[in-house]
Amino acid sequence: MEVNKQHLLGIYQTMVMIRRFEERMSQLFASGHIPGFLHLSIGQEAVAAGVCAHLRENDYITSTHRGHGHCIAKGANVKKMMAELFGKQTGYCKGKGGSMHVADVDIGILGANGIVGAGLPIAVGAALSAKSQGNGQVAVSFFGEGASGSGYFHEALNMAAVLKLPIIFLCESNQYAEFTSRSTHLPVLTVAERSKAYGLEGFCVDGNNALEVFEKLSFIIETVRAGNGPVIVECFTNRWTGHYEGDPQRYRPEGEVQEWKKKDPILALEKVMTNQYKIVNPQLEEIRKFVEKELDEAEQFSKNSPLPQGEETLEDVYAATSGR
Amino acid sequence: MEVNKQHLLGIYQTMVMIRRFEERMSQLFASGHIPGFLHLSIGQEAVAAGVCAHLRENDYITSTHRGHGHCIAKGANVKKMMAELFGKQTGYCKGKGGSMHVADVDIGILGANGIVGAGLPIAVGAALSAKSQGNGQVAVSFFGEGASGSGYFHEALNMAAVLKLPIIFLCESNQYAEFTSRSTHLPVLTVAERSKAYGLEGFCVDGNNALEVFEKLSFIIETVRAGNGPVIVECFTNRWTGHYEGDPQRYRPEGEVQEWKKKDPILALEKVMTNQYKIVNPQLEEIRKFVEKELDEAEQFSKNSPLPQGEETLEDVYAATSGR
Amino acid sequence: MALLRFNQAINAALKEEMTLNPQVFIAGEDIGASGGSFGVTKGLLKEFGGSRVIDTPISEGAIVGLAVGSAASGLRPVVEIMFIDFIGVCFDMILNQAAKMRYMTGGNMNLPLVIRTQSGAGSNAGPQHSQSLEAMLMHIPGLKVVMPSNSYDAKGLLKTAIRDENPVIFIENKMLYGSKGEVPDEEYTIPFGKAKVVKEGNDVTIVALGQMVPKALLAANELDKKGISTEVIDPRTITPLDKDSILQSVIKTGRLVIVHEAVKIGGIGAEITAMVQEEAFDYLDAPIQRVAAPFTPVPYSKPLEDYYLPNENKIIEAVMRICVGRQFALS
Amino acid sequence: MALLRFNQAINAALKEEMTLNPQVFIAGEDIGASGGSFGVTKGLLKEFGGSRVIDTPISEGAIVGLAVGSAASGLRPVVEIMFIDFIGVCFDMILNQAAKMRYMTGGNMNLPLVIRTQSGAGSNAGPQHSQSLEAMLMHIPGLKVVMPSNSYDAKGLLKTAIRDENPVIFIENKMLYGSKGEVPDEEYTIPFGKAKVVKEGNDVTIVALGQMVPKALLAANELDKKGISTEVIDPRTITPLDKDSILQSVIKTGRLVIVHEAVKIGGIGAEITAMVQEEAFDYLDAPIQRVAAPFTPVPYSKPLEDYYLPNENKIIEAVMRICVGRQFALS
Ligand SMILES: Cc1ncc(C[n+]2csc(CCOP(=O)(O)OP(=O)(O)O)c2C)c(N)n1
Ligand SMILES: Cc1ncc(C[n+]2csc(CCOP(=O)(O)OP(=O)(O)O)c2C)c(N)n1
Ligand SMILES: [Mg+2]
Ligand SMILES: [Mg+2]
Repeated sequence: MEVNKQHLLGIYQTMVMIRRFEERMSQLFASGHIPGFLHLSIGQEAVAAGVCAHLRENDYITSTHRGHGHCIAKGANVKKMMAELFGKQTGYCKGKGGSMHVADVDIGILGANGIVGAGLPIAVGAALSAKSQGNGQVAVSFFGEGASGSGYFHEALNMAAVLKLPIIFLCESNQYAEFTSRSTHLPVLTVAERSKAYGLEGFCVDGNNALEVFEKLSFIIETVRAGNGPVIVECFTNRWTGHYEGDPQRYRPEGEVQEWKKKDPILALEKVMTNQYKIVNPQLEEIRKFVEKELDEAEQFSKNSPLPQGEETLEDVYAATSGR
Repeated sequence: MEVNKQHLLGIYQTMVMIRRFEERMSQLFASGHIPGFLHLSIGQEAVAAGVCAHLRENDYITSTHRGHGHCIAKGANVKKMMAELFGKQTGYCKGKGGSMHVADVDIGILGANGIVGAGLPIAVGAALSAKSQGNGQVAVSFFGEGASGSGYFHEALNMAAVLKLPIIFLCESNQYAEFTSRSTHLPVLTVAERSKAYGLEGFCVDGNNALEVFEKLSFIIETVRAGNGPVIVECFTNRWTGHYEGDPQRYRPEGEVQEWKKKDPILALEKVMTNQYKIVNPQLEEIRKFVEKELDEAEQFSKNSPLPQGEETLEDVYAATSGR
Repeated sequence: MALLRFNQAINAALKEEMTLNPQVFIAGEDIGASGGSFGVTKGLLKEFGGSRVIDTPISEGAIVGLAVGSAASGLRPVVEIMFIDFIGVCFDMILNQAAKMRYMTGGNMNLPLVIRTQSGAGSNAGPQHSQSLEAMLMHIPGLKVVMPSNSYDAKGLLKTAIRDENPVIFIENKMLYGSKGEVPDEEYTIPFGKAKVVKEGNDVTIVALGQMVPKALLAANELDKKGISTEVIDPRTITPLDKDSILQSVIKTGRLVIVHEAVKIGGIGAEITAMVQEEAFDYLDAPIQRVAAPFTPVPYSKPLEDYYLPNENKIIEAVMRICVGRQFALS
Repeated sequence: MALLRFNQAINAALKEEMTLNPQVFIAGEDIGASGGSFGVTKGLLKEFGGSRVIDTPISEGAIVGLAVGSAASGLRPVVEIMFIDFIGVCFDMILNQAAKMRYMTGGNMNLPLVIRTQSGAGSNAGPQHSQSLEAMLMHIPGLKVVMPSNSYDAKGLLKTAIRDENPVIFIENKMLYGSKGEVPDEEYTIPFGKAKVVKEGNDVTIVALGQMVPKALLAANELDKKGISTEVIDPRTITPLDKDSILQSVIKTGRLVIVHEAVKIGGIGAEITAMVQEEAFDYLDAPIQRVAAPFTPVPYSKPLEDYYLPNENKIIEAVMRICVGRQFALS
């Protein structure tokens, strides 16, 4: 697919939305509005945005503990997302799940997940549904390079390869698994090359370059839609913040984050947009304002929403069954 | 290591012992002496014998549900093995385990295993012990090509690679996982090539050629002993009998077993021994007689041994603890 | 009416539901071409084809994952875990995904999936192929757990399971596969949470599950001869559990014996005991007894496995223990 | 005596045992360079080096496998599963390997290994990071299961665990990590299977575990003021379980309340209830009560999690329920 201005504007808006959503969450966490664990993906926005720009509403994704970006990019309602992080009744999960469990089946988001690697086999199941529809639907399973050590990774890849399912295993390689750096737990240079163990193709992408993500994925996703079976795509990037909010990041070498900040995917995209695509700054400013307004509203909505009542704990364990 | 007559005689004896042990077990199963599941490895003897010929008493192996051959080759006492299959008090496991759980820690047999793939991470643990001894000990983990679909396979390989442990992952590729043929469940041609996903080397070996197994493993095991980290070795072979005794094998194409029987690893080795190494038939006959005598004794021993008493069920759940 | 073996009854349920609803598919190891390790899925590949009868690699985690993901996206998977012992290798998918997905997304998802599995001791299959692990599953909110004891129930309950909007674990006792039972020719389903009073009686209630039901019946008939009138109840599903039927019976009899083949400590007998004494304390004339396996893995050898498994005699003993000397005169 | 936080006490036990015995090593995710997600393994990498403090990939199956294999071959591993919720991904290694290996090899093997893990609700960590799953572990013969409730016990029990010849699951309640307690400077160990009578009393026995112990104590003190004299017992290990101490207390008080934060159905309260009514039926003046979580996953939001978790008030209510109106006059 040829990239045009419209694509870029869309991707830019998604990236700014993810960045600003998470920056706000960070502040709201610090001020005690948000409890529990909060895993931010600031610095990694180009991946979610560039990949999901190709997805249709009925395509599926599975996400991870670090899933805000994926959900926003797939079209999640930021009000309901934010309210969920606040633990409010109006949140996506009615306050039952929190940050690690945002899901919206109607738009194919089959859930963030608190178990590393668990999204991969679930996405395989979604890919089976997709294939059975026969209409070119695909599934994208986001995971981190740390997850590639888990048995789930292997079983999912193997099963998807055997069944030739329409699925993209999308590794967001941010160089760390919690506090442990890639070199400590990965015996190969790339996760992409693990594709060979399944007879699949693997692709490496600069995950801080939204344009590259978009362009490469355009071709890759089309191939998968066409029924050519699974692929692995590894996007190299980095998170600017801790593994979770509150992580003092003592394990990171001095200056590392600074280096990555120089490769800020949003600034990089802005440069491309203004220099190559002659998009003028006021247009970008407009998007930023729009995002801020959306987030203001989401924050108001979240703050004003009621907390769930204690007894709601007992709801949603089982679906009512027709018993036909 | 240069192959000499002594090696060949040893390997031959092991193979005949495995073959005849299992042929007897098959008969004894048919006549109702042995209960439960019985998975035979008739046709695959060259692998266990050729690999274990290189192992020292303090090297470790983990085995599978199809483990008689591995245990015999590693030096297990056939009396105790057979008595265990009979479910007798004098068996390796006092009748508590049966065919799938033979173990002898004193000679490094860390157990057959009824859970496909479970032996691999256990062997990784043994390899860690081996490494900590610093005396060149190694661990060999036998598994089937079917097991290479399991999460355990991946986690074990990955962990061993990261920790650079002295371990040989030894795939006995017998072309079937239960009733399902290799091509149905394996998306790659060989299990050996999966080594690439861990930055390791993988080797393919003709598993019906005892000489080749012995020679190739000689070099490979030495390399692992020297501290160069794990490897995968895939030995191609086939079982002549069903997945378990009683399996009618409807899933096998007409004549397949016949073809494999033409490649009988024992006959093949006999040919090499007599033609190339000028070992005379009476010498082989002597070995066969010796084996038969050992097995006669084992059978008598097993038949004469008492069954365990019901209350023995309650023993061996916990080890006494010094509580120092 | 046809006389069907337990495995045939299950096969019939699968076939009917797959015929009725194109969303239903089955997947697992060796279930297709070869018809399953216990013949349960025989003929289905031929009838429904490879896209609805899927032979998988040996990857239980991915098998249950396949079920979760496909159920969340509109299909109705029925997957097989060949032995319940193997739930260890896919337990996260059961515990943290299938069971919780609906709840943790605030009701966003339905997961209409069935995990068929096979359990039980008695065939000298050894410690890793003979377990009964239903108590662990009963402790997991979000699951339904079914344990049929005969062909009729197996068929009717499996059809209900496949139509249920929730994850259901359907446990087939391996010792029952060969047992025959009458199964109606016309379609029927059996609701979850309704126990079956297998035999009526007045003096003692015996609750039994799976292959323990026929054993409890044998014991009950013996006891009747001794003048102790026993009622035998088969809960059929343990989640949901038909508390009312059990309580009603105990309120009538004042005595309860629970029989299961899982180890006693932490087994479902503990839960039923705790529940009954909570709700009917003042009706109890004697301590509730549990007849169950000792606290050991399942041993291989016949005399050991026989010792391990509950049987008629142990059930009779337990009943006698709470009758004789406790305001109860034998006739 | 030093005032140590729970996590520091555990750290001290690890350090002492690693110093005493070169066979002891630790392994897990993020336990080395970074000192662990909860600071429990802080400083150990520096002190003992990379061959005894091993940062692993995210592969719980292989982590427990590493423990099983290395224990079978002479080492004494102490591995970490970061959250007990994650035992799902390594459950086979616990259920079918670690727990059964000794038995199924007829005593051929000893497996002196410890799996440290962390459990419990109360920090809004959501359904997959807050569970209490000890009941499943209690149902597995071959395991020992430890649940300390304070710094002193944590240190002494972990040292015992490391010296035990059997697989031990050591469960650290996350809400206790910050709690401080006196720990002697000199070495000590605490035997398994010996409950601690945390508070003596005559009218009701309360058995509580982990973070429920301090809550039970709060409730007990309130109840004392109301004229109900409560005895509080902390079993400390659930396998082995100190039945005698519990029975002795119930024989004295005639009343029992069990408090745990796992879901009530199939929880360890069921087992303790069943055991007590089996052995002390005639001493019971009232039905045994269980104060435990409802049959739902652990919800995220504060009001929901508060509703979910047992607390002082629920304990007091349960005690009142079996006292008032049951031959018991409030002073
Ligand atoms: C099965 C399991 N093991 C461990 C954890 C704890 N944990 C949460 S995130 C994480 C690191 C994941 O690393 P990676 O896959 O690279 O994703 P990233 O956090 O870098 O986005 C770990 C170990 C978990 N949630 N689930
Ligand atoms: C976790 C698990 N899943 C399934 C099984 C059932 N099973 C036993 S052997 C086997 C096939 C194994 O195939 P392979 O690894 O190739 O070994 P082979 O039998 O050919 O020697 C299966 C599926 C099992 N024992 N454990
Ligand atoms: Mg990462
Ligand atoms: Mg095979």
